[in-house]
Amino acid sequence: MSSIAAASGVARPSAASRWLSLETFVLGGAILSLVILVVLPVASLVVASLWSEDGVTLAYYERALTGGSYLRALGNSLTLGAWVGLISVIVGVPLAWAVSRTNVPGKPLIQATATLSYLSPPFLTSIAFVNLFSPNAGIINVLLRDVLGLGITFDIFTMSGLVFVTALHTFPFVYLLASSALQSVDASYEEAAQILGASKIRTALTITAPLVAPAILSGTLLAFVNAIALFGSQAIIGLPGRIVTLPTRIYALFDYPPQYGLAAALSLLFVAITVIALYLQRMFLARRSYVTLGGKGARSQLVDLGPWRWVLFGVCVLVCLFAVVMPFASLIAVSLSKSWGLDFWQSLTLDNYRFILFEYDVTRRAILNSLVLATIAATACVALGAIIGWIDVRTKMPGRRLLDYASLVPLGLPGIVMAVALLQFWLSVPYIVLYGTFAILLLAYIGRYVPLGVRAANSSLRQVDPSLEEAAHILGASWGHTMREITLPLIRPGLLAGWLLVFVPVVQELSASILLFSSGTITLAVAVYNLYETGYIEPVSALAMVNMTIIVVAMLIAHRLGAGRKTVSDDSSTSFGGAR
Amino acid sequence: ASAEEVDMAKAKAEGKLVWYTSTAIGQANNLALMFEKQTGIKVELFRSGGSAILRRFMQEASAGKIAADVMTMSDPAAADQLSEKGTFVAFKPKDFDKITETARNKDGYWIAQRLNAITIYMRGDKVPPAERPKKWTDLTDAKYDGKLVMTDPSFTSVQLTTVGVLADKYGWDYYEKLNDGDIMIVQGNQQVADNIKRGERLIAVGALDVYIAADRRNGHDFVSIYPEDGTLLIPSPTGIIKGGPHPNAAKAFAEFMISPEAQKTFPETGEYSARVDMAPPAGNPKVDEIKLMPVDYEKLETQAAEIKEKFNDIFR
Amino acid sequence: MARILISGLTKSYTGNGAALSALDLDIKDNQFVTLLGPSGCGKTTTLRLIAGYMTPDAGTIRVGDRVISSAEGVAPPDKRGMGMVFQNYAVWPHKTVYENVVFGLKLRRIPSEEARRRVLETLALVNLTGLENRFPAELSGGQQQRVALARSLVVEPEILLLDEPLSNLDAKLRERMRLELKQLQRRTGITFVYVTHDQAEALALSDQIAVMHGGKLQQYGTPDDVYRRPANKIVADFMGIVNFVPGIARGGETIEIDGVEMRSPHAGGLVPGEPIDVAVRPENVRLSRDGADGKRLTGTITEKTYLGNLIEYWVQLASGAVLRAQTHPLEQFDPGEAVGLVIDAQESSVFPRGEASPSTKH
Amino acid sequence: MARILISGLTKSYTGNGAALSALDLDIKDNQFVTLLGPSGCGKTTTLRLIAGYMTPDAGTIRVGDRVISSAEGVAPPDKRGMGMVFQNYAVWPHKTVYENVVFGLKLRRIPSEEARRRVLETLALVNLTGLENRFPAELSGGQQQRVALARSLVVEPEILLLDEPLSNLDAKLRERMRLELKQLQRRTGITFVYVTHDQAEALALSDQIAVMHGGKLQQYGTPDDVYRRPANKIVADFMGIVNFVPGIARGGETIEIDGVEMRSPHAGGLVPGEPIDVAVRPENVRLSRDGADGKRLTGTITEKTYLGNLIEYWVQLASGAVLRAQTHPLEQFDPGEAVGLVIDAQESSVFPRGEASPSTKH
Ligand SMILES: Nc1ncnc2c1ncn2[C@@H]1O[C@H](COP(=O)(O)OP(=O)(O)OP(=O)(O)O)[C@@H](O)[C@H]1O
Ligand SMILES: Nc1ncnc2c1ncn2[C@@H]1O[C@H](COP(=O)(O)OP(=O)(O)OP(=O)(O)O)[C@@H](O)[C@H]1O
Ligand SMILES: [Mg+2]
Ligand SMILES: [Mg+2]
Repeated sequence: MSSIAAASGVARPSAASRWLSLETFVLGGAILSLVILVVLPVASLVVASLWSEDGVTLAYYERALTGGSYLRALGNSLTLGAWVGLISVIVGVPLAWAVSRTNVPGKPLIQATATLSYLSPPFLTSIAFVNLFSPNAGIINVLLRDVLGLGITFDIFTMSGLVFVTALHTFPFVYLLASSALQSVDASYEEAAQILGASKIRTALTITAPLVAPAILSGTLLAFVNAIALFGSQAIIGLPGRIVTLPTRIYALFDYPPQYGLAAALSLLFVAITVIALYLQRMFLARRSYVTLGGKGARSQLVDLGPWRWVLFGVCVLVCLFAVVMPFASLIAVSLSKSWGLDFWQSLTLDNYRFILFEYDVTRRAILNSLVLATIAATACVALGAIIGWIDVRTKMPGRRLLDYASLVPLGLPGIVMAVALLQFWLSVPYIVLYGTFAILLLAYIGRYVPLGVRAANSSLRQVDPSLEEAAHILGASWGHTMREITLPLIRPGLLAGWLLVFVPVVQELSASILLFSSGTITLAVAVYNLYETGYIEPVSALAMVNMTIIVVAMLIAHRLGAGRKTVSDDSSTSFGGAR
Repeated sequence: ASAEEVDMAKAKAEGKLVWYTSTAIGQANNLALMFEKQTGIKVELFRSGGSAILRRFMQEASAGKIAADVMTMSDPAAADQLSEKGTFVAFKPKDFDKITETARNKDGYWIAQRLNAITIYMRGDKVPPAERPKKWTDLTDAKYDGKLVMTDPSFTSVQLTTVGVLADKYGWDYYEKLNDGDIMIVQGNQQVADNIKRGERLIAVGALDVYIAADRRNGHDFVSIYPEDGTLLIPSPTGIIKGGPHPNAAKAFAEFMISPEAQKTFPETGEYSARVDMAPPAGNPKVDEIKLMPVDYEKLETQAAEIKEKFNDIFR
Repeated sequence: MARILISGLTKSYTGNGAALSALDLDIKDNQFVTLLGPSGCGKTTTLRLIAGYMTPDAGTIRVGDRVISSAEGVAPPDKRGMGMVFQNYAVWPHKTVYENVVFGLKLRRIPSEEARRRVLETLALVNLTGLENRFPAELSGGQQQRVALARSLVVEPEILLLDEPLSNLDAKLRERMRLELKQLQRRTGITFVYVTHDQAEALALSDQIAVMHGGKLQQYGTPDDVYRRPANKIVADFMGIVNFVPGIARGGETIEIDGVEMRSPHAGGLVPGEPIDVAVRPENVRLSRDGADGKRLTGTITEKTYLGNLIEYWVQLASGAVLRAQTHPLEQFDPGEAVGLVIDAQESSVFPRGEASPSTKH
Repeated sequence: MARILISGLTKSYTGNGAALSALDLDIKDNQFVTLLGPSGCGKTTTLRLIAGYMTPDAGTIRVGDRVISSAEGVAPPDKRGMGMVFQNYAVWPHKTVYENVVFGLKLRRIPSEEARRRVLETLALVNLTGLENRFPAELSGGQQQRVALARSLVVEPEILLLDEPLSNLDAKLRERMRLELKQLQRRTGITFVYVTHDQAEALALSDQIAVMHGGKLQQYGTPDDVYRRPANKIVADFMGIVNFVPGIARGGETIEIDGVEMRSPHAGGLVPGEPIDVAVRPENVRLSRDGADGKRLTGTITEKTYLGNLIEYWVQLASGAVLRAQTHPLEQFDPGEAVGLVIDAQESSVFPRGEASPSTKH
């Protein structure tokens, strides 16, 4: 810029004002937030992994990489992640396609299925599936064996069982991101393939799905990393199946006396996996363009599936049955029984609901806290995600790739690690007293879940033709104005999906909350955990049901507020949270 | 012994105290309310899992920002270690001498709040009396193959104690045999109870008895065996944090904790009181009728990591 | 075989009036038919209906003797054996140029060697050799359009629907492409349904032209018909520049303009004395420096525009009416000059004054 | 004030050769300048550089005496006070027609009453009255393009960049729009930089035309210059149809074609006997039924195309060279007929044979 300023007096003020502009401020702010939220805590982790009482050491890494049990855990984690990623795609993409681009019946049901499966806390669904499929006493197994006399027994305590349960929780990542992306695909791309003779399925596979590859890959990446990091189901299903995974190893290291250095080293191994996965994704997307929302008013058109829509609908119902009906039915049954395991009909009771709603005095405060925290955190993650994503996709700013990597790292960290890193960091910062306030919880939540916001925004932005923004700039719209009027509305479906993706886990976040809450800031997850930890599975189930009801209601409201006018003009466009 | 006096005036002036605890949430609430009613001092409660409590406390301590006044945890080994480090205030309140000797620090750095009985419990309806094990060593019998369940010491500190003691006594061989018998490993006591309740497994190999107490009252046919070769009664230590913001209220609360009013609530919920003069939970044997297994907490404390690793090696 | 018979085709988009009403078209096998009409008149809608992307509200589309579209149902696009170039190109952004073009061949299981050859040939045809490995985002607008064209040409479908396929190409290239399309059609016997906004293109390429306006077919005929014998004022107006010169019918084939009588074969059937509009194309006005002689109108040049291969003049007649005339650049007049005009009435159409004037709204 | 001075402007996209090399252009205030050239020659690239969407690799762009773009940095588009119509329209799919157009006025804080008036006026100008509340997806291609045009016109910027803004409109409407644009420019003094692929449009509208080819400027001059005095064969070839007729320089202003000598003012400086190409436009060939007389070439009509207001013939000369000629429809010849030809050598350009022929690749 300097030579321009030198060349003319007129350019100088504009250069200066640009430097002070909203754009610089917001972009700078976002980068700074990312540094504070992610980079510093992770840096402290790196320090911890290299620092022992006797100074700098590589001993932790040595142990992590040579200890047979850790390598086995790593292997198991990768296997788990790979299968879950694959299954998430196989389930998520067709469902997303069906809802966004076809005339499949029962769209609200599919929406609800995906949302609810994401919503159900993984550790509770794991328990539910153990109830259903544990080899000796699992309800379904008993039914198959003792009632129907079939010689089939499912064993949930296996890698397949673990993959199955985890995938039910993670396929919504793919589903939600893909379906929001699919909404902005101009129908003429598909029509062009059809007229060349490609059948509907072929078109879907070779044109539509690849067109939303950024979203599918982002979803898969999230599913993969999340599957690896998900502690609850790995502890409940993996341990009895003797399947050790990295998170279970890492959690164990935090038990007294904590082996923080080793845990940090193992966690960074985790980060490395995440980074490699993101690297692969970026490689694949490189150079190709996925602009599906161009400057010529995109139309979306529903594919008429004919009788096949009933087949697809059948598949959806099946997914719904496994992902929602069975675990929820089992949870509801538990929540209504006096003591699970007794004769069900005789011990039917509403006591558990009475207890958690009226006697367990933290419930109401916890619910309120969690909703407020989740709303703020989800909004912040999405906002931050939009900016970080924008920097990556739209600018040539040096280091923007690093930003993208940095914003994915927290996802790969087991919650407890992230929480401890945060805690250590914020406790050591002088003058800023965040401890015990909502602020520290928010920092933890935003830090942990900002990857979800970034991935959602990033994949949405790739679908939007930059000339739509350029057209606003040339009319004199500032950066901020263009963002507000053009960019953000255009990627709204993706942002809404991102919001949902963040909101849900924040409500259920436990591993950081449990270290950071105070009596005033107790959260729902902590309240549930306290009940569960002390042996009350029945009220826990009741609380989980209440919890889910509230989240669903909160989301419906948020969706109403967030879903403004339709983006792509077509009565067929849909987005999550219910049918239009 | 001469009991230390609590300065109630100062305690009341402090007005409140902060209690980190792993006590069951209902119970903890109950105790806090009782204390407030009695003294007017408010108890701010942090209830969480034993190791979460510890982790949190240690983070704060290392940053020099101590928020807790009183801490109740479930790991005597850790409590001993912290005592050595000078974390706790030595305090011998009234009735200190009424506490079971193994359940208190001799210098008064910590006092047990309650005793956790580790039993072999089982489904009375599925395991006929003749089949029921009597000792730890019975469990390696082939007839129990596929019927046993226990927790993982990596996640449960009482199990760490149990494993440490049994491995010491019978050698790791004992666990090798359990492994051959296809024992199920679960994360925590909750899942042990759950698996027994549903009948997935029939016998719990050393788990907290209190987890089935309520179920038993609700009508489940659960039988607890107090092994003849020694039962573990693991105290839950409560200590006063040195440097806590409400030192006097903390003492008042510590004293209250072992008072008969407070202690009698434990047998009511199926746990052993720490006091020698308190009746056992209904239907349970008295403490002095049980053959106790001695625990060397000092040794445990140094071997914790090793025990976990060894355990992992066997069961993977 | 690939004759397309459209009858009574009607379609309206929700909320708006009919985009297409009761369209009848008979597109013969191997013909090159152009849909022509102002922006928004329903050309794209017609193509989309033929391709099977939409269900008509009424009417049918037949190919051969198969009904492929009717209000009751449509055969799916992938079963129609058609090709289409989209107005917005619809080149797939995630595929390279090569991958875009080869797609249809892969579907037809053409061996990859042959497919490669055909793709490269077609790319050469549209002047894109060397850009095979670019992604569409790395191409200019016109290059993208040519990818779209190549993609539909390479599979040589029986029926090819082209929606303004050359709109972003320069005249030079457009002309070449026109020629190539015409040759391709002759060679392969493909039936072309072509949408263009360019009258000259339509005239040069088509066997038949369908002139549409406001969703209705105005005339369907050969280029010569449509240009020289427009069915109504709308067509006359749309097909190139036209002057509507006021005159009076004088009975029989005689008409009178500005006091000068002339004979027009199209004036039959008009009541003598009836006011008329004579549609005169600029090229059918001959300017000269000769003065009035009863056979000649007179006027004054008011404006002169240089069009390269032509010069256009605006001439004000004695009656005040303004006429556009075009001359060869070798004959030049200057603004202000008085000129004599001869109108070739044989080539002009005559319409009663009352007939609706072409609306300018589209 | 709004004079744009471009010097040495160079830009290449990664991996490909230069899309633009060392472009110099002086666009005066209030001028209507057209960039013309084959598809892919760098027109859009130039506009995007002027608008500030890209940083040049070298060279500068000045407006007035402010450097607004150089390799070191660019002033942001929103500070340039320009308007732009994008080749792909870039209408916002989530805004109605009205909202699209009013956007720029809102930014300028025009009171809503006035804004409304201006939007409606502009929509009327582009023939979109009544469609205010539609979304772009509910419009035809040409209608969307007009929304894009209206959006940039309504704010009356100092400099307006238009990238093929009329490519999807029919000739009729395009002509009207051209007129409106020209009038708007006269009325407001906006500097227009216009990209078109339509030579006729360029000739009719422009004050200056910049002919580009392969990223390089070939000629920059008035329409008359560019059309009648092309700087090189590329320009001659690009600006409408041209015949390159082989001939021989005979010294002085004399040239010889097929044994017939003629005088050309452009033949100075050629070595006698040097082989030349004479660039002859079809309209500068006059056909007649007269036979050879030493002043006249002779040939045979091989093909005849009807272009509406013109008829085009392909004539094979005695030497075998083929020439295109256009005549007024009133003079008709038939294929096979022998004709005499007079070439207007005054209007033809002469190039040494060796000079690079226009490549057909773009
Ligand atoms: N993003 C890009 N990456 C690589 N090459 C590009 C890119 N954009 C344009 N090009 C190339 O640069 C050259 C100039 O492109 P430009 O868009 O300026 O052409 P144009 O003159 O506008 O053509 P058209 O009339 O077809 O729109 C073309 O050859 C094109 O292939
Ligand atoms: N999805 C839609 N919803 C509502 N109206 C539409 C829709 N698509 C087109 N129209 C309207 O239908 C009419 C015909 O549109 P069509 O696209 O067929 O025009 P066209 O002849 O192709 O025009 P152009 O030359 O501008 O592309 C137009 O007036 C247009 O506004
Ligand atoms: Mg159209
Ligand atoms: Mg261009």
